[in-house]
Amino acid sequence: MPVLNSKELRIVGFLCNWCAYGGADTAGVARAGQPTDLRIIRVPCSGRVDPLFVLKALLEGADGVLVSGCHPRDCHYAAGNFYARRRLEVLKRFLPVLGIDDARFEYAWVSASEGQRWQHVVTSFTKRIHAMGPAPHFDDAKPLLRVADMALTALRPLGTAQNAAVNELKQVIKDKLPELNCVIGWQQGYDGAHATPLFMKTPEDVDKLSWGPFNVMNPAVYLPLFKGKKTGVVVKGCDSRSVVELLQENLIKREDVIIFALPCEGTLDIARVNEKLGRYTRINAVAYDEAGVTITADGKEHRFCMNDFAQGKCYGCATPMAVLADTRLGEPHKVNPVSSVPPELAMLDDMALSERMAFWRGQMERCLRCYACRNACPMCVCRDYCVSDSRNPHWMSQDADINQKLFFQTIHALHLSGRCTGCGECQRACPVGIPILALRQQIARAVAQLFDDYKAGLNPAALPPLLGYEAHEKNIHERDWK
Amino acid sequence: MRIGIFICHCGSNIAGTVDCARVAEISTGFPDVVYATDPVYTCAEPGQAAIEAAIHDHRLDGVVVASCSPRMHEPTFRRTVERAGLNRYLFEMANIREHVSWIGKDRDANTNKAAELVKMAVAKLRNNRPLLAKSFEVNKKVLIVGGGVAGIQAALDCADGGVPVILLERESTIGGKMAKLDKTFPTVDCSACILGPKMVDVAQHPNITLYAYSELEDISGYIGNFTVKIRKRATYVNWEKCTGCGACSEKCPSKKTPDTFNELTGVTTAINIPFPQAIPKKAVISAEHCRQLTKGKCGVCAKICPTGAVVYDMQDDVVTEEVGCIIAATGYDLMDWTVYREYGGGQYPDVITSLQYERLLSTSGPTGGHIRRPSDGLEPKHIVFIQCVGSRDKSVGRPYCSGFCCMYTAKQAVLTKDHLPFSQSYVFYMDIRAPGKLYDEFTRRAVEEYGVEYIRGRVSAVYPDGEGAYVVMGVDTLLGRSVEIKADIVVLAVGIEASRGAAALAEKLRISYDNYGFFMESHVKLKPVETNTAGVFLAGVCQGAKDIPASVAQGSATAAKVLALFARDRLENDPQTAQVDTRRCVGCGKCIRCCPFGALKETTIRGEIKADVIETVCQGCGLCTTTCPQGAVQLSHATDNQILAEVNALCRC
Amino acid sequence: MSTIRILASDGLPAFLSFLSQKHQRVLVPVVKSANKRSVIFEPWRAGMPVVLEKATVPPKEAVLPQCETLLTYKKSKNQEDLGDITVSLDDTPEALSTAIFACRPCDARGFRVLDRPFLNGLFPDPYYKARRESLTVFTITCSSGCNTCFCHWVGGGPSSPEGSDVLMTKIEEALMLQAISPAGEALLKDCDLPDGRDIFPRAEAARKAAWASLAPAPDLKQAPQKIAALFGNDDFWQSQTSGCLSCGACTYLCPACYCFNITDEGDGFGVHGGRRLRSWDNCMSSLFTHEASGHNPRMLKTPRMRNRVSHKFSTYPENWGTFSCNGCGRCISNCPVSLDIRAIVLAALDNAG
Amino acid sequence: MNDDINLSRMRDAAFTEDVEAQSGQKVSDCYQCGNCTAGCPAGFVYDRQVNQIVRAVQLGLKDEALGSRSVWMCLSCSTCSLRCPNNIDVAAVMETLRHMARRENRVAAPKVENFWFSFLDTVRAFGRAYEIGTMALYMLRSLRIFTDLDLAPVVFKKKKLGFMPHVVPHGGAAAVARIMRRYKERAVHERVRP
Amino acid sequence: MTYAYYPGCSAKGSSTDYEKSTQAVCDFLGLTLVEMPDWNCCGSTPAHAVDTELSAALCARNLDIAARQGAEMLLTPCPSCLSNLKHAANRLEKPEFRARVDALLDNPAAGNFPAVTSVMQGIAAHCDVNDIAKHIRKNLKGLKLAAYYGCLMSRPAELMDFGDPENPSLMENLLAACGAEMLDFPLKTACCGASYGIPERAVTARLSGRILKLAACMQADAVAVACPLCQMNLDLRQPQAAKAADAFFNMPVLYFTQIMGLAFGLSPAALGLEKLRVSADSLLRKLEAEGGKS
Repeated sequence: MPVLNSKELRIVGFLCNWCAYGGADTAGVARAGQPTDLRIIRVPCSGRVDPLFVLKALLEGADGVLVSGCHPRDCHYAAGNFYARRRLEVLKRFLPVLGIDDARFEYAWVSASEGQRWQHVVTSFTKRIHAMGPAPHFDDAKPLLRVADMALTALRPLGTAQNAAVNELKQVIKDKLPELNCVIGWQQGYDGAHATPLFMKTPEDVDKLSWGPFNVMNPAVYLPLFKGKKTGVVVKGCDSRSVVELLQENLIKREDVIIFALPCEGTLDIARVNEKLGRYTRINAVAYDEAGVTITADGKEHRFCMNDFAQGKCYGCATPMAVLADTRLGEPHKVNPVSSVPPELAMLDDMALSERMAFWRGQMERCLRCYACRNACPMCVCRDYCVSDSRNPHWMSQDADINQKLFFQTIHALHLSGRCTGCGECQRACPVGIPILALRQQIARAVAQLFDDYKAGLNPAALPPLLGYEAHEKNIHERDWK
Repeated sequence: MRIGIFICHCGSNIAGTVDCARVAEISTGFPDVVYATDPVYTCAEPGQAAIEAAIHDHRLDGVVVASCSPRMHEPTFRRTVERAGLNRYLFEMANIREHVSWIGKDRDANTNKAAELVKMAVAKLRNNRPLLAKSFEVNKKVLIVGGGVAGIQAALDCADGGVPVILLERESTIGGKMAKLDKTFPTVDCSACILGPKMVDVAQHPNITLYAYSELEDISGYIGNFTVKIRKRATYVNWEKCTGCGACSEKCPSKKTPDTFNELTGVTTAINIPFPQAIPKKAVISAEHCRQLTKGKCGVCAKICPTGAVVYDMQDDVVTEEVGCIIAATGYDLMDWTVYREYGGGQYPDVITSLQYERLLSTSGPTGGHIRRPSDGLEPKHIVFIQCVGSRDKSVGRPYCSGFCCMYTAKQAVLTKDHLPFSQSYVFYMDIRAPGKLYDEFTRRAVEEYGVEYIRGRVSAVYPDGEGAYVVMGVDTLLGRSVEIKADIVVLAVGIEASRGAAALAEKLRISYDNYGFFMESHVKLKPVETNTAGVFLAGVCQGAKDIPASVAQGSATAAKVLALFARDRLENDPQTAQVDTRRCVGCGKCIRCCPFGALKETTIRGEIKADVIETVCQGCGLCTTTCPQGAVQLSHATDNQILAEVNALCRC
Repeated sequence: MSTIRILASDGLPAFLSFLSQKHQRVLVPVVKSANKRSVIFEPWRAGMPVVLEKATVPPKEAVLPQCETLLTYKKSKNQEDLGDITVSLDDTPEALSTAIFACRPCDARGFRVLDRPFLNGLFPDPYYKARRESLTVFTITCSSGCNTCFCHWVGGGPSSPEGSDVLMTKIEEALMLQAISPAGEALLKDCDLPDGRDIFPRAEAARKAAWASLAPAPDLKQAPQKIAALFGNDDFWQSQTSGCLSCGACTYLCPACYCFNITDEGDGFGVHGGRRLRSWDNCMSSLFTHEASGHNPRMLKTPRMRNRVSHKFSTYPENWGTFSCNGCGRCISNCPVSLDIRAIVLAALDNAG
Repeated sequence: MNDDINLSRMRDAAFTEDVEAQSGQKVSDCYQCGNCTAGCPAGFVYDRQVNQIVRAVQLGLKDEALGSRSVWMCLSCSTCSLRCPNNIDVAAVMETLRHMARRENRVAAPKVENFWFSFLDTVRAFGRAYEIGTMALYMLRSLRIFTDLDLAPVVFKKKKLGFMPHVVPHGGAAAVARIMRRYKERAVHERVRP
Repeated sequence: MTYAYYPGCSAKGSSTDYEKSTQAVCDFLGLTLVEMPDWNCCGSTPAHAVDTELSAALCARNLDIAARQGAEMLLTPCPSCLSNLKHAANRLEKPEFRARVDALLDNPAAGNFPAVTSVMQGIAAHCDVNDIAKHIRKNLKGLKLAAYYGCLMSRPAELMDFGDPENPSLMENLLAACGAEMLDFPLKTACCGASYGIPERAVTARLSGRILKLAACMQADAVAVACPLCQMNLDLRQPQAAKAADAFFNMPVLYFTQIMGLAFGLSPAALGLEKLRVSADSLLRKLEAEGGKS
């Protein structure tokens, strides 16, 4: 393969056939001289440009990527570029969390008649890329391990839910049971410090239902499997947002799901609990008090205060009570609605771009591609048909290299744009503790910034921001190429 | 695959700065390439013959031509490979002229870039699949939205061509803006006299179904097979029975109803027929002003109506029609001129729009064709016309020229002199745009024969002088001096914008519109009446400012498009449509939500919900492919794998 | 008696450095700090801090990498006839001689399970073989059981020597190294660590204490037949499987799972040519049995879980005499929803009994 | 004065660019509608109307633009900017031209400049404006008797103007004087007319 | 909100009446105006006409004093000062410009300047129309007034933030709240001729003449103004303007604060009415007469 002319950098362009490509033709016809770096891929519409193409190019060695299409309102397909604008803007705000300079990616609207503008766009973008030089690669980064600061203050008091109306709830469930296929909840797992899902079909099953800080997993993940069968689900506040999101996306039907809710007082970060418990053979006792639990394992007492050992997401949680439920019992604590940056994201915010790159290098190395993150995600409904293991489309190879592993995380994150409720199951499920939730949190933050503080999973009737558009976007401003 | 590569010299256009032979040589190293050459003119007849020969001689099943832009010659070469027996989609182009040779002088860099573009094309081609068009039946019936002069012309031409027409009009009468005009330029013939007969033809033509006082509710389907829902708004009069005698209007006690037909220059009755020549000549009750409907007591019209046509409890009715194509002819409205505080628009009674002035000139208008000031009913002596009020004005977001104001201002000035021989008209103008046949002559006549004072310059302020007249302060830029005129009436040539509701209609029709609401044609020069949505055509001012002759011409042009389309019994689709891999599809419906054309729908396959592409509706934008997380919807000819192949060809090196 | 050496804690770097001279890489457990910390085997470099904990991920990668290039291929064209293509292959196994330092007895036993499909029979896998034959396993015995360990249920134990070349036992701050295999013997003889025969009894005592700390194991002798008998009992499997998310954490973290997938990448032209990759596969995924025809015998997660449990506790032992599970418990502790394979096996015993 | 304008010789594109750069306005956007002139309250004392000044700038006719009395007569009322259909801040263009003209010592309306200097001199001296002082200085400079002599009786009767200058306390006057001095020094250094 | 008050030079010279009435009215409404110390002239038209940097430097010194004083808002009655201060603050946001201005100052100016606004807006922000109505002691009912803003107050719109630049309405709102009948005065933002009274009095005479003539035609009892220069041109120069307009005027031209003060029942002396050239007596008489009626 011809190598790049030594003066050139690798710049990939995705141009819509009708406007930008035509603009580039017009520039050519006008003999409007341009740098030679850019290679143009012709697509029917800027709406066809999956942000993942851009990421793929950047991960695979592009130094810059330029997407160009019709001016808003001029789309050959009426609205393709409106969708593109939202998706590409989200991408632009996502790149930095990976450690990729967002200046390496740009989108511009150029009409078929704007040869001069095209010349200008190409020239200034190429200049910009040259000023930044060749893009750094994840392969070359020196792994960096850093741990987020978990000394956090919660927006509400965290506790162990011992006063929750569990018995009352059990009765309600028992009453409803005859009309339901099953009710999903939690029960004690292989020991008192681990809960496992419970599928209640009989009143005896209902008696096994547990409620408390060990109920970490999100039962909403199972709901799409029961599509068409009337199913009950017991939810924490965060779980209910996943249910709402599933409803919003028509993945389950409202009439098929009965939601039971108790106020959540936070759940434990089992990873940190396990680490402190260390090696033990059996648990002798789990004692609850208002602020935490004391676990006696092999005769030794370990104290876990909820405020110190809650899951990262619980500290910033503003929905302790289900946002949507058929049965609500108990009163949640009042939430002090202060916006807070989740711990891992805050850690990344404090890093330079190069450090972030090194960080992901250091973290993703140990990824096993077991896809527990994906399968634990309630919004990952492709499951068996995930593009990660597909040859058509063939987005990824089976190589165990950093680019493939990280690319999968970006696929997941971008597919969750405007959909991720931040339940954190991806990160919790990861056997090797990669803080991948931060990537989803950055997407959610970008979506909130761009679309009027939109948060997924609060309103089943809301239009997901990336499945809609505004002709005039309030928070997306065209870049000035003058 | 067995791929052949043709690196075109395009004379010296490409070969001047690209080493074409070298590119061909490099190409031989690409996978599946079995043949590469560098003809001097590939698109010329011998060049095309060489491609056909190479397909036969080298048993090629894929061809890459590296030459000019595919926007130029892709159709040409597709036909070439098709002649040689290949499917037209087993062909790719690399643009090494507009994107390489013409924009850079560095021969080495260009050669290298050209080779990479060929490599990308090969990579894509290796993922191409033969695609075949599908054919479908055409419903030979047309819907025309808007009964102004453009819509009327289109309707009559289509109907004369034997096509059944559904003509939709929002107001209670067709005729549009032209019906409000007194005379037309440059011949100064009577608007009603030339439009009237056409309106009557519409009413009488057996092929035309007229829905007046109706609006388009919803559209689904695609070229050849649209389903439209039409909302017939409640008129409170049974038009089957109404004879248009006008007895109701005479007796209606609610006589202060704003007269919209007269541009609010006068009042009418709550039940009325807008003007004597209205088509259909049927009465309509204005619900906000009718005493029976607002207060529940009156009922005079029902009593007086000889045919008992009045129905106070009438409801809107929605009817469904099936058509094969649609013509949008929705015209225009005036921009909000009251933003011009300095002219006192909407503030002083005698500062009026030219359309209002037109009604004052018209015999069917509120003054019976006598020019009288709205404020005191006196005849004006000094009339000031101000052009470009809301045209060519970026500061109010109206940068475009409204096209016909120069001409009608001249016409109105001329008519003013005819009506009031002792009057003096002044026209403030920036430029006179009179490019039509006999137009410039007409404006000259206004000056030379009618003594209209044309002042090259603008007006800075209009305000009452406290003595019943208005001070018009302006400038004559030719003199370089400010001028002041005492005017009795000031007529603003208010700029136009797309008809209200145009944007909403565009969204229903799935066509593009510009920032001012004007619909976008498919190509400015070569497809002026087509849109990018197959089967939707544009006539008249809805596409951009134009005068009556141009609107009529466009009306006829769309009729020609409709007749040409309906000359065929079946249509073929472009096979570059989305395809659903039903096994991968999880039925989440995201693609359905964002398809700009409604080309995806839900279907049930073995009890599971899946997406399904209506291939004839799909326009091939690929938004669904981008939206589908599992890649279950793939746009043929721009699949993920095809684009990824191009990305990989570039980046993995 | 085999060779026994004693390694003082401060002598660890020197010993690892000694091992590095004998092997191209020495895999040692290191901590990957994160909010959820993990312990991973990584090639040792001077100055690298080592932890003697049970690793999150077993050292299976030493012989069966997550993804390996089986062969590379290059296509070249006949310049006279561009359609005439010659393919050249390079399938030399990429095998570094490796020492694994401080894996656990369950991990070491895992290699025995892997050996069967890859080494035995008519067609030994050359890639695996090359790596396996240059592998030395230093195992550290466990001082106690833990909540998810069940090695002693399946024939192993906290000081099981199977699969190890050297068995190490921690005594206070020192390690007692005991040669198990001839290779281990040779290595220990060759090193300059002091003789540790006199502390062997203390090590023995520690091992006994470890055994004593274990809860009594149930008798799994009937497991193969009983699980087989449940093959058609959908209700049983469904009830045991409903929580499963079908991810691959259990199998990818299992020292005894060896299933793989093969894919080709690259068109064979250009500098990169093409590669045939072998990568881990996962029987809990529906794609595992996705056939070329489109048919999938294990479309649902229930038969998939039945397959995994049956394979480990029924069909494998019936065919090959041992469980293909070493009781390391990683599938339990790493399951995102805390499913417990022990419970399924016990339920099977109960159900049929 | 009314010589032919030889565009090929007199056209100074750099001047146009200069004006655009300094004023931040795109003069080429102007299509000469005349709105600025129509609204200009001072147009009747201009020798070139505003649109003509802009035209001169468009054509790069530097002498025409900078030599005009109009730039000195501009009242800075911004009506032109407000009315411009092309969103040009015409007042900013006028101001830019005035600054350019001053720096090049082309003062077409010395009376006006004299008045400004008189004003600024009093500010320099006292830190604040002092109307009587301004007038006195202005009369000295322009060698004109009190131009508003007709107003004098009323002014004094009504005590419209204070006889005593109002000096800024706390040394502010000195600070202002320093500002003026530095400004002058810099102008000299940069070789422009202060 | 902490205010700094910048009276402007005219307050100490030609328009002591404006200053007096402003102080009196604000005092009455409980809006305390504390004159900032050591302020200097903003440079007025001459400074910015000569050089924007010089003008900005003179303004920057004042803005700096206000900022260091900890003021959040700087109030000034004079539109010319207002315009200069606002322009300067705006231009100083550009770092290069700021650097050049800083070089003219003794010390670089403080980082954050207070917002600058007019006393008129300050009053409106301090108390709404209803509050003002509560303070009325002498309703101005029957007085026909033309509010005249001049050209500077509302322009440029984006900088001055004074509502519709062609049709501001704040003064009408305030005075209507006092009971006056406010005419829709078309020339409310026309230019009066500004500082050309001295060097080019013909300009001023003609422009002021047109304004006064329209006000007279509309039968205004008085013109309300908010600018010292406008007041001087319309009042002091009224005979010159009359000559230019070929008319005779006897049109009182009062500061809006003086009119508000009358409504609040403050004495003519407290409002400095004696300073007017065209006496406000006719106005006061009409007010008495109307008051008698109601």
